[in-house]
Amino acid sequence: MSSDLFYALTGASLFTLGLYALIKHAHILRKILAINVMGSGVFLLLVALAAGGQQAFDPVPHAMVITGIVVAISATALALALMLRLREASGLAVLPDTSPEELSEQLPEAPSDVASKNNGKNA
Amino acid sequence: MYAINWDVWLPLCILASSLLPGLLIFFLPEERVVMRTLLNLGGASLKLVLVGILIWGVFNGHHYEFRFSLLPGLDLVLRADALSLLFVALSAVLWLITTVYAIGYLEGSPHRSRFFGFFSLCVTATVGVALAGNLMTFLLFFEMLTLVTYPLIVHRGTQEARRAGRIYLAYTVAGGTSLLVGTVWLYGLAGSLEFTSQGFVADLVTGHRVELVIIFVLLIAGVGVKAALLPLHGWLPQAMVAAAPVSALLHAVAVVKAGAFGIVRVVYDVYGIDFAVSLGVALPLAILAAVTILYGSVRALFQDDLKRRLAFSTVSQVSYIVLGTAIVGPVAAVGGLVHLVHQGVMKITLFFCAGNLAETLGVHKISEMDGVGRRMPWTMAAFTIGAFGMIGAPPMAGFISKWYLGLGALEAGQGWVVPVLVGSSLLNAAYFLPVLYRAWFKVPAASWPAERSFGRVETSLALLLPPLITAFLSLLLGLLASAPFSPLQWVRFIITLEYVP
Amino acid sequence: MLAQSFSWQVTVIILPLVAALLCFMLPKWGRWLGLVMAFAITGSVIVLAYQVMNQGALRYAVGGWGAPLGIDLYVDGLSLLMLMVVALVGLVVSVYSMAYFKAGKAVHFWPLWMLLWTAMNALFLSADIFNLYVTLELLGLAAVALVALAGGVDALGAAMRYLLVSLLGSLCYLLGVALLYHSFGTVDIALLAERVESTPAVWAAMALMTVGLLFKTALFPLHFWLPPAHASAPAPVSALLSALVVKASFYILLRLWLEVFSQDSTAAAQLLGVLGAAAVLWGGVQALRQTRLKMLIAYSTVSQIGYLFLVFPLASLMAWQAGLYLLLSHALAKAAMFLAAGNILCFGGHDRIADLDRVAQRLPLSLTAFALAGVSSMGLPFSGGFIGKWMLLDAALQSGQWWWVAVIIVGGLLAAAYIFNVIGHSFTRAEISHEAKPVPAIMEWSALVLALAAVLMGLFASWPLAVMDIGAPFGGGGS
Amino acid sequence: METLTLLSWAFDVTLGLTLMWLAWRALASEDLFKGIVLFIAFGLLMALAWVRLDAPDIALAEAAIGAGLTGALLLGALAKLEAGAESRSRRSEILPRPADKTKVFSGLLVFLLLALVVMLVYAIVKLPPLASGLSAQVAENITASGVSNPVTATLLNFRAYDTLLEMAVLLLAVLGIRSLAVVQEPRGREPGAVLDMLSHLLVPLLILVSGYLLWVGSYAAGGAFQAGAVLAATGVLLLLTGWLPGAWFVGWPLRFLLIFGLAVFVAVTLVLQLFGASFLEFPPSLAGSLILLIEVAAALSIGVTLTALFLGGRPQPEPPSSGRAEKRNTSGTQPS
Repeated sequence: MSSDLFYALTGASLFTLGLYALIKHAHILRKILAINVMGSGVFLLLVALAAGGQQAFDPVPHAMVITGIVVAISATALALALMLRLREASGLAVLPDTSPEELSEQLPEAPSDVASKNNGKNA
Repeated sequence: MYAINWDVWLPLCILASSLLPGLLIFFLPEERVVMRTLLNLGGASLKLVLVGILIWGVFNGHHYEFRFSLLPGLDLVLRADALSLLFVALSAVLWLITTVYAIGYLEGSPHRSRFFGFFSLCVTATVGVALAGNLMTFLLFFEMLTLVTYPLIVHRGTQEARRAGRIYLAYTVAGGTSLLVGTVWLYGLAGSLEFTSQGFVADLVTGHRVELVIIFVLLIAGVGVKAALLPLHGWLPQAMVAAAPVSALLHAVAVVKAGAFGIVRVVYDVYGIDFAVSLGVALPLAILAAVTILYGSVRALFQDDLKRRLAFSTVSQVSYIVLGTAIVGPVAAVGGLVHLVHQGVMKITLFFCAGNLAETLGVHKISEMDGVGRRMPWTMAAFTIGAFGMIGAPPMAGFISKWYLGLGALEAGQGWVVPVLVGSSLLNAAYFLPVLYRAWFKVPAASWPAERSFGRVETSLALLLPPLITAFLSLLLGLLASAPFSPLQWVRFIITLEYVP
Repeated sequence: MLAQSFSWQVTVIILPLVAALLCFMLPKWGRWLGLVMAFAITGSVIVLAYQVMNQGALRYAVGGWGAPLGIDLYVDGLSLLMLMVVALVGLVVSVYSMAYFKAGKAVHFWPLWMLLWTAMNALFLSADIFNLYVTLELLGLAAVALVALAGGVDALGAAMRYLLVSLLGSLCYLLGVALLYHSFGTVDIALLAERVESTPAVWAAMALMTVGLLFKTALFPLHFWLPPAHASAPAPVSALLSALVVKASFYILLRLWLEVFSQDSTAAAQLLGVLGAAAVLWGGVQALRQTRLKMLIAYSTVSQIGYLFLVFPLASLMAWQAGLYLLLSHALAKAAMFLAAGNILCFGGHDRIADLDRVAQRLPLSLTAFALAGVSSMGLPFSGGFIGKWMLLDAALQSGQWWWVAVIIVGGLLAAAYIFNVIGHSFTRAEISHEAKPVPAIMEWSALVLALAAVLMGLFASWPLAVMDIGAPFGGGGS
Repeated sequence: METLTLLSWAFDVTLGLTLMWLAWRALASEDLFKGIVLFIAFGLLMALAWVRLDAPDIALAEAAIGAGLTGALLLGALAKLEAGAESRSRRSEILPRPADKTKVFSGLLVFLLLALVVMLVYAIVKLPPLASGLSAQVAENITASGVSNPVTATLLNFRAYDTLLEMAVLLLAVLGIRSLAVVQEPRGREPGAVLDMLSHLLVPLLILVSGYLLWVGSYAAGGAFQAGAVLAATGVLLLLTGWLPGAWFVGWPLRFLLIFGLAVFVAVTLVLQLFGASFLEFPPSLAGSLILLIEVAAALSIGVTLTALFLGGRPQPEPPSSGRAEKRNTSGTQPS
């Protein structure tokens, strides 16, 4: 087994590991970390497989990965801002765990968003 | 004056003569009564004139057909053939009369623009059903009819009205689905859906007999919902909570008639009567119709609510049309088909009268009708004519239908139909005569539930004239049945097309 | 020379991008700029359509390199129709948003919406699976930011979930891209279609990309994020998301299945069909159970998306066309429904179905829009939904897979039940209990225009069907 | 196969396993702060892996963006989370509730993920050995691209369209963040003397490094993104030392800087199109200078954008209350 292949397999494992954490952990910050780990796994796989050949290195996957890294930080930044805003509004940095069907009935303990709480009272 | 393209555009114009006024009326403010009335009556009259031209043109050998490609290989076809003319003429005439009645009936009530808008759309859909030149077009307008009738039924917005609307939808949407599946399936087998006299299925499909039987059942179930065939009739008595003009429309002009007309189309122009017989589906249909006839009559006997009784009467009467269609034989077919017209005219009279009673005196129940004939003699006279027609007393229109039906059944060797007819007539008498007795011979109660005064006339003219006209028409239809251009003669002509190869 | 290099495909992508920059740079003028640009974009889509209809499918090599080194733009009937429906819905929603968003939110809405539009146009034109990944991310982030614009706890939570799901989907997709690239040395769809063979890597790529895109398309059971996100977003955003954004990922899926994964994937196709059927039924039942109008519409989307996947096991030309037709009419109808629901919400301050409070009389145009759009969703005539359903039924019966017919029928009945449940509640005699806020006429008409477009699709089907044939996008996937 | 010395083999294996271990610990650690620090370490080791994979461009980008700036973003967010936690209930932040999934679900999940790993491994191992990729085409066209670094050539010429859209993604993130939050007042935190001094020293140096990376990108590892990232690091450092953009800056000048890179990119291609080039086609004679022009603008914008991402909201010169009140009002029309 070449080391490149080994890196590719590492990438695949990182992807799966991140996926597991994404599903298992409730805290959004951890989910965001998990997404980033998954991303790193994909990038690793993308480049490691390209290096597999004997020929001159293939720059296209490299460019793709740089693009991917920039996209990843954009997404991470947006996710973090959203998380902070959600925390500010609901007091919790977890996803509303209620099933979507009960969305309208949820928020028993969310204290802070005045507007939506008032709305709920009108109902 | 007849440029060629009139042969193309006339059917569309007939459709537009109610569609456009209907759409315009939606946007009229509530208080523009004159404008609305003008649009309503203008559209109705124009449609009548156009239908007149259409009939005249067909007699002069014009072939009216409008085609518009919906899908590759599938057109929207509006065509004036003999059968469609019958139905178009019926709805055009009755629509005008019903419009007059509705204007009088709804005077001063809220949301009239909405009501009349849908009213016009309803007739548009009916005319579309009548003029449909293939099963696809038929299906389109048939479904449209379902949709535009719903707001009319729930118009009052009461709890009962909405419940009736829900039940109506449950039945008709399910029926529409069945019709849709049958149509698609048939299209897949036959590759065409064009109505032809004597049917297209036999020519285009070889084999597939089991499928064809299933499709037949699907199609008949689909249209049978609106025709209130036995297990599918449940919505009709519920829908009587709607206003009287709507009931008239449902029972006589549009919905029920469209269903019955659909059965005729399916049996004659889709399958062809001979092929239907060879598939073995005609006799079960006839038996189903016979059962419906008796069942409706029996149920009608036990209703105290006048409109409910009339509704069950419709369940029974419409199946005469089905019965006539399903009995193999031209004479019975004449009887069935002519009943399409006769039943319409008679039943609309009865509903108008019931509406008058409710509107003028607040009388809804038969038990409240004691002596009502003295208070409203004209209305009850019209009612009486309609009732006798329904019973089938000669020389009323209803008699003609039943006579031909019986004769045809005997001719086709289906003697079992005659007792059904006789029994049904007896039942008809049993549920109409007591009403008449009460109305004419009993002493009126001290006061009516909710009386309104209209001066010297018994009720407002807009309410009184329509039943008188339709009552007169139903007399005329019976008396002049053998005159040229009478519906009877027309139906005979249609039947020769369907039966003679 | 100039005429040759100038391409309307590029214009269609660059115009909304420039619009986004301008709207961001000049926030005071953002609304008007946005509106003017919306018209301009729609205009250029029309010109592009004219060009494509005359010249057939067009391929454009960005930078002049050409695949596999460069990125190609490709427009055929399929992508053209998607562009056109985006333009139509986008234009109307832009007009609606003029009245809907007041100054504070408008500053953020317009640049985000223009970037969303950029993403969709770029996505429908791209012929390169890695480029598609970038457009997908652009699309997803823009959509999330737009949902979060509503600001409430529900909206923020829904946006957060949506973002995570969207990223997960993108990464799955990207992993598939990596496998395909290393199998065949290209990311161009057409070249992949030529070179593709059945290898474990292709199978893995198919599974990963399909699952990733299904997350974004919200096919049952991956739909969990959709109802809260679509229901809690501002009305124009709900319309855009439900009508267009979920369709974008479906489009990629369709392309991939038609071109790259078309060979021997019947079992997978059956699985997609089964999931689609489950979505139709589950979405319908859930919609029926909702007490809020916007949640109902969102679940209706879940259900309608299911129909699109019934096409995969049928895989005949007619079935693909039916699916696309359903997609287009659903886009129009669903946008109309959400806009109408937005009007009702603005008007009464709530969207509880049980007390719609005589909106039939008080907001007749919006209710009409809802009802007409509903007719299309039910698949009753005259509407695009009917045509699509007809073709789908036809295709199902012809393929002999009659069990899909049952699904389609039950789905239609469920749709009728939940739509008429709403309409029935608007016909009450209840006393008016709420002080209502007047709704600008332009908002009512916007909803109605889209609903009428959905109805017109039921009358003029030949034209879209003819456009679908340009470049024969479904030719390869035929039976 | 090249001569694979046992040493390098061992190094790779150790690196790979460490990466997995770090990722695992980062995701599983009880303490979020620890998790983030481990994640940053993970990012740095990733950079090392990129070097091992002959990808110095990515290594730079990873170190600067993937580990550095992402880490700064994460730590900044965590700080805000914890600042908020003092005033509110603490329970959910410190010890995240385990997602209440049943055992069956967990078992199923593990099973599915194992299946996924098996599938991926099988697919990777079975990949056709000769996957030459596009290196040949790149090499063929490199002279026409205007730069000699093939990665830069790919990013800014062959696949420049991707890069254009990617910059739109960056802008989008800023737009989204600005719509979400308002940075209200300077967090009057006095920087430590060391940090202050450090920043005085570092800022000019970093700007210099950034310029160098930009310049060198045309023929060696480096380029707009790496340069932009270093620029952003400068910005982040400034922010950390308590510097906040002046009121004059946060209006249109800031917005202009944010869109500058994209605007130049679009403008260049539009002007070229007027002269008959196709979309994003650079005439070989001009390509080098044009790419540099675009890169300069892009690096500037990327730097400002990434800094803005770290700032985490829309800087608000006016009293912030108006934005707040309006937000509430409009959200009142939404269903709760």
